[in-house]
Amino acid sequence: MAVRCVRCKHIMVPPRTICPKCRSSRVEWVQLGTKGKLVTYTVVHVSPPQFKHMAPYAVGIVDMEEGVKLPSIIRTSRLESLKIGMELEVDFSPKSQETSWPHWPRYFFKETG
Amino acid sequence: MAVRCVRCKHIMVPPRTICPKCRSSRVEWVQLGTKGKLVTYTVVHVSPPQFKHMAPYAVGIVDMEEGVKLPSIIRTSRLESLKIGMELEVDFSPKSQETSWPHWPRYFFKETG
Amino acid sequence: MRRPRRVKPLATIISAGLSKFGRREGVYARELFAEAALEAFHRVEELDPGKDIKAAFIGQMSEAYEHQAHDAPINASWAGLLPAPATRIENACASSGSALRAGIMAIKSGMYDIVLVGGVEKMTNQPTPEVTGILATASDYPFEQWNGMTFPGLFALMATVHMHEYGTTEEQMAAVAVKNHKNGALNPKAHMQKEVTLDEVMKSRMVAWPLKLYDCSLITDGASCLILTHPKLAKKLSDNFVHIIGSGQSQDTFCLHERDSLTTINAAKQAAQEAYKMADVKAKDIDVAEVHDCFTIAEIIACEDLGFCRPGQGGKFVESGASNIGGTIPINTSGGLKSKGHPVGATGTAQVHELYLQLTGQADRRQVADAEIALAHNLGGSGATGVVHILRSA
Amino acid sequence: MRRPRRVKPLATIISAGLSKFGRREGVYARELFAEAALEAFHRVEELDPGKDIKAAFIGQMSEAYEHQAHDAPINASWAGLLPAPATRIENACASSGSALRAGIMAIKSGMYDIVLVGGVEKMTNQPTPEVTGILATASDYPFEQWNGMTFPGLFALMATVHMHEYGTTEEQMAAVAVKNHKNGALNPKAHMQKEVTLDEVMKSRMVAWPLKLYDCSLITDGASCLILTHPKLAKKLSDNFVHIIGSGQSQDTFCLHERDSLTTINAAKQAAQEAYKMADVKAKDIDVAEVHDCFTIAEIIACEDLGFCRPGQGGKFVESGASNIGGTIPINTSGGLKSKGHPVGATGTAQVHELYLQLTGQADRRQVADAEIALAHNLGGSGATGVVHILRSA
Ligand SMILES: [Zn+2]
Ligand SMILES: [Zn+2]
Repeated sequence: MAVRCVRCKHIMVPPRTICPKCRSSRVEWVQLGTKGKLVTYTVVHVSPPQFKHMAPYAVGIVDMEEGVKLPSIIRTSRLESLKIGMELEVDFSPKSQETSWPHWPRYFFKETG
Repeated sequence: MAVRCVRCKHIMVPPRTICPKCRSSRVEWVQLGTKGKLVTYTVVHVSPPQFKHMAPYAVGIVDMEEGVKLPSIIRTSRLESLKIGMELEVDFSPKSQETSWPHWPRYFFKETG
Repeated sequence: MRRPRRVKPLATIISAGLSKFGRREGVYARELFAEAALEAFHRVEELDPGKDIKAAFIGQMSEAYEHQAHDAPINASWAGLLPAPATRIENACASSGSALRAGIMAIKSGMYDIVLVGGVEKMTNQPTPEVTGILATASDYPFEQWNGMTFPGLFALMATVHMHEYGTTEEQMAAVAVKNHKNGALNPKAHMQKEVTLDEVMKSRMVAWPLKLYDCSLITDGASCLILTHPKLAKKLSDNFVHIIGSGQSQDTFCLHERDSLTTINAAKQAAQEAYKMADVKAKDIDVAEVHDCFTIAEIIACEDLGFCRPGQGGKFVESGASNIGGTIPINTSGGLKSKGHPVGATGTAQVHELYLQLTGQADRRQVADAEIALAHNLGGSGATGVVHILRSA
Repeated sequence: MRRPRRVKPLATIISAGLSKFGRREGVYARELFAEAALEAFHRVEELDPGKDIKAAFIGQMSEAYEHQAHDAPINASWAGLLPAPATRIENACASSGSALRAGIMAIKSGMYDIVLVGGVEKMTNQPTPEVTGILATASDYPFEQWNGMTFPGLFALMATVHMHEYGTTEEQMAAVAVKNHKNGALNPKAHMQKEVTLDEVMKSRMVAWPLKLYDCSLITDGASCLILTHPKLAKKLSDNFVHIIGSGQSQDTFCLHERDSLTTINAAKQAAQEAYKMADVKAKDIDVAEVHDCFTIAEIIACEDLGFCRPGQGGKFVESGASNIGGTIPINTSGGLKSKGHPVGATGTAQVHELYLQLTGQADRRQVADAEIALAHNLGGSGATGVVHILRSA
């Protein structure tokens, strides 16, 4: 899901072949944990056609325990309960059937507990 | 269907607002005739999705009596009879039902007679 | 006030043109571009554009609106330029900001002595969801588009943090809209020449919380252009010219989640530092500015990044009236992207068009008194690209 | 042989990189670009790319392949360049030819001392009819696309007249394919490293009469890049550098039907005249050339436009073997667009990459003996844009 620079240990999401911090091209795959904190969020009301069936939906940026951040859709039935700093966990369960989007590991976040 | 520069009489297809020959911005609409000669042609076998139902089809450039040239689909049942210099006439009859293409006067050419 | 040292200009703008901005139904991008170019040509009667203009650099964001790539030669030839080479420059919403830089380099390199730079976008022939999708192509496909992020969404992510960290309010963002619509109402070329009240902004429908419809710039058709030359040649060709004395462009990470801070746009801050240094001026020397208010929060952040106010104070700054026409540093006198409109590829040089009018005393009811030094701030995407130009009256 | 006067270089190429060309499944454009950039970086160990490279200009034709506009900052940051500003240049198939010119102007203007130029296209994730449609966006929408014209179709319209006026034969066109596939078979980076026979070309399926499948360049994924600097700095940074001594770009009418002649591509002819004049060389001084063989007829016309043979004689020229490796002027030693492949945005700088190898003696089994002066010929669309560069060994 992420790669780490062998030289300077910088973690990169999206994964890339040259480290933007130290320009090394030696990188290795790392597995991230499942928990993180919400850094920021919004609720999208006007969406592109592909996401129209979900609107309004929440998206945000999640700070993972490894210090790397991930953009994500936040699955919640209570949009008004979203708060900066709240704890979230990864949710891999497929609920929609996008087909024309890239072959990338699909993930979401949801409230913990 | 075409515009003519008021200053230098240059005829422009596509119609435009500044004459590329004398840079005048005074232009007027002109009606072209219906007949012309084939300048060049090809028969398209591999087409974009919108034209797939027509392939193979002929396209060419037609030199009109006014000295202006037009690109066009050439409607003919005998693709092998196409020849540089052959006489063609305009054919406005709608035979297909493109909808997503621009609102432009739609024309074709066909063999005279 | 300290008089800045008069540095040698990078290039000189001898004319500027702008199409009418708005919903221009039945008009192609190329026709909009010709409209802007014709206006620019009429300001410099001594010029024979088709002969004298030696190259063109034209910003345009998307091939999708008109199913047309390779548009620069079309736009240029529609403006009567042939065989002058035309090149399309694309950096999303900073396309024509970058095109202006290409033009400056063309002049400064000595390879050409007169060039046209500009930009165009014809957006309204697509419905809003499709436009939202086309604009989203300027954000990262696998990570941002795929996670349902839209452009209002990306800027909303910044707004949420700005509110949380600095106490910026939705009313302060709305104040940007109110100010810019007030300015736009004075601009006959603006898309929406209509004032709005704070209440109307606050009650407009939600697009991406906390951004509402009136926090967002308009989907607009339009074109803009500038004619550049050497400072020496300028005097011979025009009575109304302004000098470009600073130009900066910088880049930040493409995705928001890769950035250390979401309350500043580093690419723009660095571009400004570069431009200020080149021009040898400071923020307080700027008399008038056009900043990239694609969303109201973006103008608030821009005022901080450019040094017009301290970090976090952008909301209070606009509320104070300092950026009104008549304030200490009038911002977006044209109406900005908010009210003049945001035909993506045209925006960068449209901003400079307004500043050209201001510095040559041709801004009519929007005129800022005694404006001598002006700044244009243009963003690409969610701030991966930042372009800043500084102009000086002749 | 007359020794051309050694003019002052416009800029100097200190390194070049090329990704493997081909069907690169599961690889994004940005990864292809990083692959090309890494190769270029490895040639100049003294350079710290992220620190020393001050700007990037990257050609890319279409946002449609990967639903991604504003790609230059992505590609550049994937290559480790940040905060160096990156700008996308789009002139259809001449995108990176124009990007190279932007880089030259950046260096010559003194605004930057080291820049990266390049191009990339990731095409094979779309099926052929869709690619045909995407490529067609580089032709005129209301007049050419709407009339069912495709790119093979547009070049076929030229071929038909060339055959009619000069007696050019389908076999002569096929000879271009045979030669270029023979060269491509010697290039480990080429998409199709396979020789073809005249008979195979002649019997391949019709695409747009008289052009058959083997008359057409390949749909390919790939990236290319060059590192440019001032001639003076070059010596300090690299042992293998070549000078750019001529650069021309010109424009013709966008649509074919507006042109006076269909047997010549005026934009390329004018660009060549400009470049020849700047470089103070003539056609007969060229030792090796890469020309834009998007279709076999295009190479025939290019040889005439560049003055390698007389108008109408391009068919006989290739048949004579003059343009083989070992002939009087080897053309498309890389395999050309025909066999190396044509990832649209990457093509212009990929041509120059091959010439960089030739002029620095690194072209391996394709090496042209004693090559000192080289020419790259790059077309945009059906010839609305023509870009020509002339290089000289150091
Ligand atoms: Zn590292
Ligand atoms: Zn005229």
